[in-house]
Amino acid sequence: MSELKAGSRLERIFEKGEFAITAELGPPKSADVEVIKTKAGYLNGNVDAVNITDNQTAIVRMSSIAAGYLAMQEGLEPIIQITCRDRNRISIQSDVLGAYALGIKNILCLTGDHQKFGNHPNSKNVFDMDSIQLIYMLKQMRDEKIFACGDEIKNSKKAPVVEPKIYIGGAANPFGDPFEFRVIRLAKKVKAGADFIQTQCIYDMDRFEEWMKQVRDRGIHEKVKIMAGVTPLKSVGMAKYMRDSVAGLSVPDYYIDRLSKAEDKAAEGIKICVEQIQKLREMEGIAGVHLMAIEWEKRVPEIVEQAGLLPRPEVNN
Amino acid sequence: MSAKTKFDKKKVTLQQSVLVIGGGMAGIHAAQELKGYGYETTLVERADILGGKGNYINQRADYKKILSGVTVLTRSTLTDLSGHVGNFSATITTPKGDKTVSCGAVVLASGIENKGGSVLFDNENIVPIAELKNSITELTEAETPVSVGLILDLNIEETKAGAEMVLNMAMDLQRNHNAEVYVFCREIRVASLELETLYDTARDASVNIIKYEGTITFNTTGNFITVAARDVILNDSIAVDCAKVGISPYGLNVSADSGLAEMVGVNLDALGQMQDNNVHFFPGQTNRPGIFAAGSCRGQYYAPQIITEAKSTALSVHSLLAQKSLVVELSHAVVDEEKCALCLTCIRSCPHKAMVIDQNKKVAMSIPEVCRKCGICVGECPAKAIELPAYTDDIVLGQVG
Amino acid sequence: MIVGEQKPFEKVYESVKEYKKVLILGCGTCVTVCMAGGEKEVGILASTIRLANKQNGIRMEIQEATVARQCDREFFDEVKDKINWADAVLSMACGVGVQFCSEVFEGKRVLPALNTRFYGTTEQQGIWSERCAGCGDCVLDKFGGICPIARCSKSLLNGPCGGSQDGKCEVDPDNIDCAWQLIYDRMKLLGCLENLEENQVIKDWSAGRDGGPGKIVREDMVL
Amino acid sequence: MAKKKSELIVLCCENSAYLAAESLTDTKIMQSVKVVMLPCSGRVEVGLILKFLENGAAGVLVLGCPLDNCKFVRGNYRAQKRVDVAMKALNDAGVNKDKVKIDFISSLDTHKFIALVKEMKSTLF
Repeated sequence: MSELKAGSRLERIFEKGEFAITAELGPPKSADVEVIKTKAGYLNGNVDAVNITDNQTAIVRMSSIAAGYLAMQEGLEPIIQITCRDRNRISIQSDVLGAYALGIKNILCLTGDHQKFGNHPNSKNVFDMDSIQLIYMLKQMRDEKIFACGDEIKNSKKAPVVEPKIYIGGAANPFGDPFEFRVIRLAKKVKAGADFIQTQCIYDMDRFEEWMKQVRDRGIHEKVKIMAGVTPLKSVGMAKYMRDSVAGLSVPDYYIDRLSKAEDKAAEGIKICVEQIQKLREMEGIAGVHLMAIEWEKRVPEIVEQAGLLPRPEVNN
Repeated sequence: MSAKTKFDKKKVTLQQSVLVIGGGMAGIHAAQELKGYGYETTLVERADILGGKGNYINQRADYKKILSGVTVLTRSTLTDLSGHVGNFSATITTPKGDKTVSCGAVVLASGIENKGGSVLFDNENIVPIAELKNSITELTEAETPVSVGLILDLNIEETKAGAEMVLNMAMDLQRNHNAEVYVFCREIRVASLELETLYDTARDASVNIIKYEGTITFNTTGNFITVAARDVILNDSIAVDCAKVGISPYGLNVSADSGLAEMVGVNLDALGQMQDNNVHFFPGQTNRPGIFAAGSCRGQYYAPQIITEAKSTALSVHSLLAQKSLVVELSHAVVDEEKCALCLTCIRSCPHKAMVIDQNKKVAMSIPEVCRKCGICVGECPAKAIELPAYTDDIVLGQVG
Repeated sequence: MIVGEQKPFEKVYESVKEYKKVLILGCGTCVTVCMAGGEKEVGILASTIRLANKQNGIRMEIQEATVARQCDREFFDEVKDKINWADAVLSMACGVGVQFCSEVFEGKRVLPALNTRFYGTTEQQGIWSERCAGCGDCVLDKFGGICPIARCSKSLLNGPCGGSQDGKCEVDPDNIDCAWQLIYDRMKLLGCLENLEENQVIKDWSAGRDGGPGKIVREDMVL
Repeated sequence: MAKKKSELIVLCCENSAYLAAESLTDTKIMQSVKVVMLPCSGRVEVGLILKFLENGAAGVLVLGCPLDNCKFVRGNYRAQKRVDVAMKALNDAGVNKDKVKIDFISSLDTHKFIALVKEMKSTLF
């Protein structure tokens, strides 16, 4: 095994050549720790790491670092999400140092949803940098041991350099426009230093395969671990909402048909999700699946189970 | 009445020559007519030969005779037009290089562009409804097509007038010519009592009225055209074979040559036609004084009408140029140079393109012989820099004691 | 040009109604062109206030004037008597003009009638849109002449986010084009798509607003 | 109170409404009405409408040519938009916005002219 960049469980899974599975945990819209404990209970032992979202859709929630730390206490490995919407380079670097000091080893770098969609649409956004520049900044911090300004990461002239050893993730949306730019953007993330990529949730397998072909043509899948995003459909309403209201998402009508004909919509949604995971597993260049069960964490164990991904492999620390 | 001030006058000599753009049916007849009135006439055609979309010269072997005395430039295009009514200067790009033509008036007979999706010229059995109507009334029963499709609302929702014409025509075909008639419409407009009665009568006369949605397709099947669409009432797709199909011109998805229109400053209306100025006041004229339009570029698709119209357009040109000169009262819009921010509002909003940039002073100015003194620019100017001398604010307010 | 729009009337009226002598002062440049504060708008606003005063039984004298530019001292000369006469000046200039007027006439109450929105263009008659964010370090050479800082809702420098759909920005699909779709199309047209594969480094924002209020001194031009 | 009786101002396009008004034989209807001639309804300005009201007019009725039949292509459409803005200004000022109205008549529509003036007068007086 080559020398690890951060030594997170996620990184070890990939290094071992295992098919990784991650899930998502949205921090509470309050200071209620119990929410994290409950959700963590569903996920513990069933996934390799868990994304802790950063005020997703621009709605105020508990800080992702704090929630990640709490999740860690529950036995989960967190992947902290950091967006560029709310913090400038000073604040982000400071948070990265703090997160690492608390034992956090994975960070997913995102641009962030526009505040217009959240509960504080009148706020000022920051966007000091974009997600690609954020990835590069973390890589510089880890590998060159410097801050964005070029200063070395140490407390004083004589103090030791203690850099944050972070496993760096990025996101990819294979379905946004302009379609031809999507792979270019992925390539730029990899060039900036992304170690792993999680994609937007995928329903349109044909279009995703088309994108993956472009990815493979550029050899990107050999430089980065690509995790395909999946989201189980809870209901026909949700499927239609995803199809009609979420930019860059297309839900093929046959899934909607299947759901509307099914007696137990939830079970059918899970069945579809499991089929998707199995299909993605066969796809060349896919190193894992990112399971975004939106406010449905309790069904994660059965999805992972039915997909034949249990038990999760042991990786020594 | 407003205070009538005396204004100075300016004399504008009108050049006794005309430039006709487009050598199709409309252009040929306009040029012929203008030559007949004695104007030096130049006909510009971008194709190798005259005739246009209607391939008109094949029908009129005598076109050379028709056009005798007219300067014909084929494989040529109008690339620039400067000047104003009575004194235009046109740059024509010809195979032998650029040629400048001075003229007192311009007739646009540039035809239409197919913006895609139009079926008009692909099949001789698909014709404008007006043409179908005229040709059918002349036919004996034996000659009448066995089945006729009449298509409304192809691209835009049409008017009650269209619905009325089509329903009347359908009944006539069904009753008097024994044809099977299919009327395709998205939303038949029966918003008036008369129309509703007409609709019921048509139904009683066993006219098939099909309410469709989505796209409608036309495919040639032997001697027939299969018209297919999704029927809203049946909630299923429907296909019927028609020997003839009539389409309202609004469904043709065609437009006058928009590049040409923009270059010469002529407005296109919502249907993409070179917008007529008010037809009652200025028949055949575009919004720009001295520039006229004829033929399909102004929305006339029916051949016999095109010729009649081209001739009346030529008559309009004649009634302008026959004056030899215009005596213009200098009561045109006046720009206060101090206030003008050259925001271009007046230039954009003048319906007649009378407002131009005074390149020396960098302010707007109006051309007296073009300005029609409507005062639209006065109402638009955000700097209150423009006045219409006969209708200043003081004069208008002063009309009230 | 600087593009502005009028504040809601009730806000303007609220700010001005306590004064007895009000000068409504238009500006003849940018805000005339964007139809927010030229002489015509001065007249309309003056009439509206007078009608409102009549309705509310408020006694107020109003004068109207428009100068070529409120962002240059000399132009105020021709209206200084009117400004001195007034208790308050309701300026229909952009934020620059309002401030400069109050700077020239210290001690005079100068109130804004407009909201200054952006540096933009007249897209077509009656429609204006933002083109420049005044970042102080122009990057247009890199993006085919389309500014991702001003025209992308998130000022992204390395490509579109996931919210680009059919050429529109998810923040307001009816009104905002996705800047990155525009950039992509333009670069394709210019035959230099490969330039977009270059990673743009984190931007130095110090030349713009983030470096504090801007100031330029042209030593050679200083008299 | 010896107050001058305020009038309804009718701004007429000289190509249509003004001609319709000229054909009037019944002058009673024109009491407290003042016809003002414009070259085109497109000459109307928001400021002008407000000025008439400021000067004491009871209301302003703008009459242009029928839509799509303006001698100057689109003057009447422009007038319509400006009347909308004037109505908004009146609303802002707390004045009944129905003091301003626009309609479109041809030179032959004397009966419509009468009806519109009557209707407007009944709202105003």
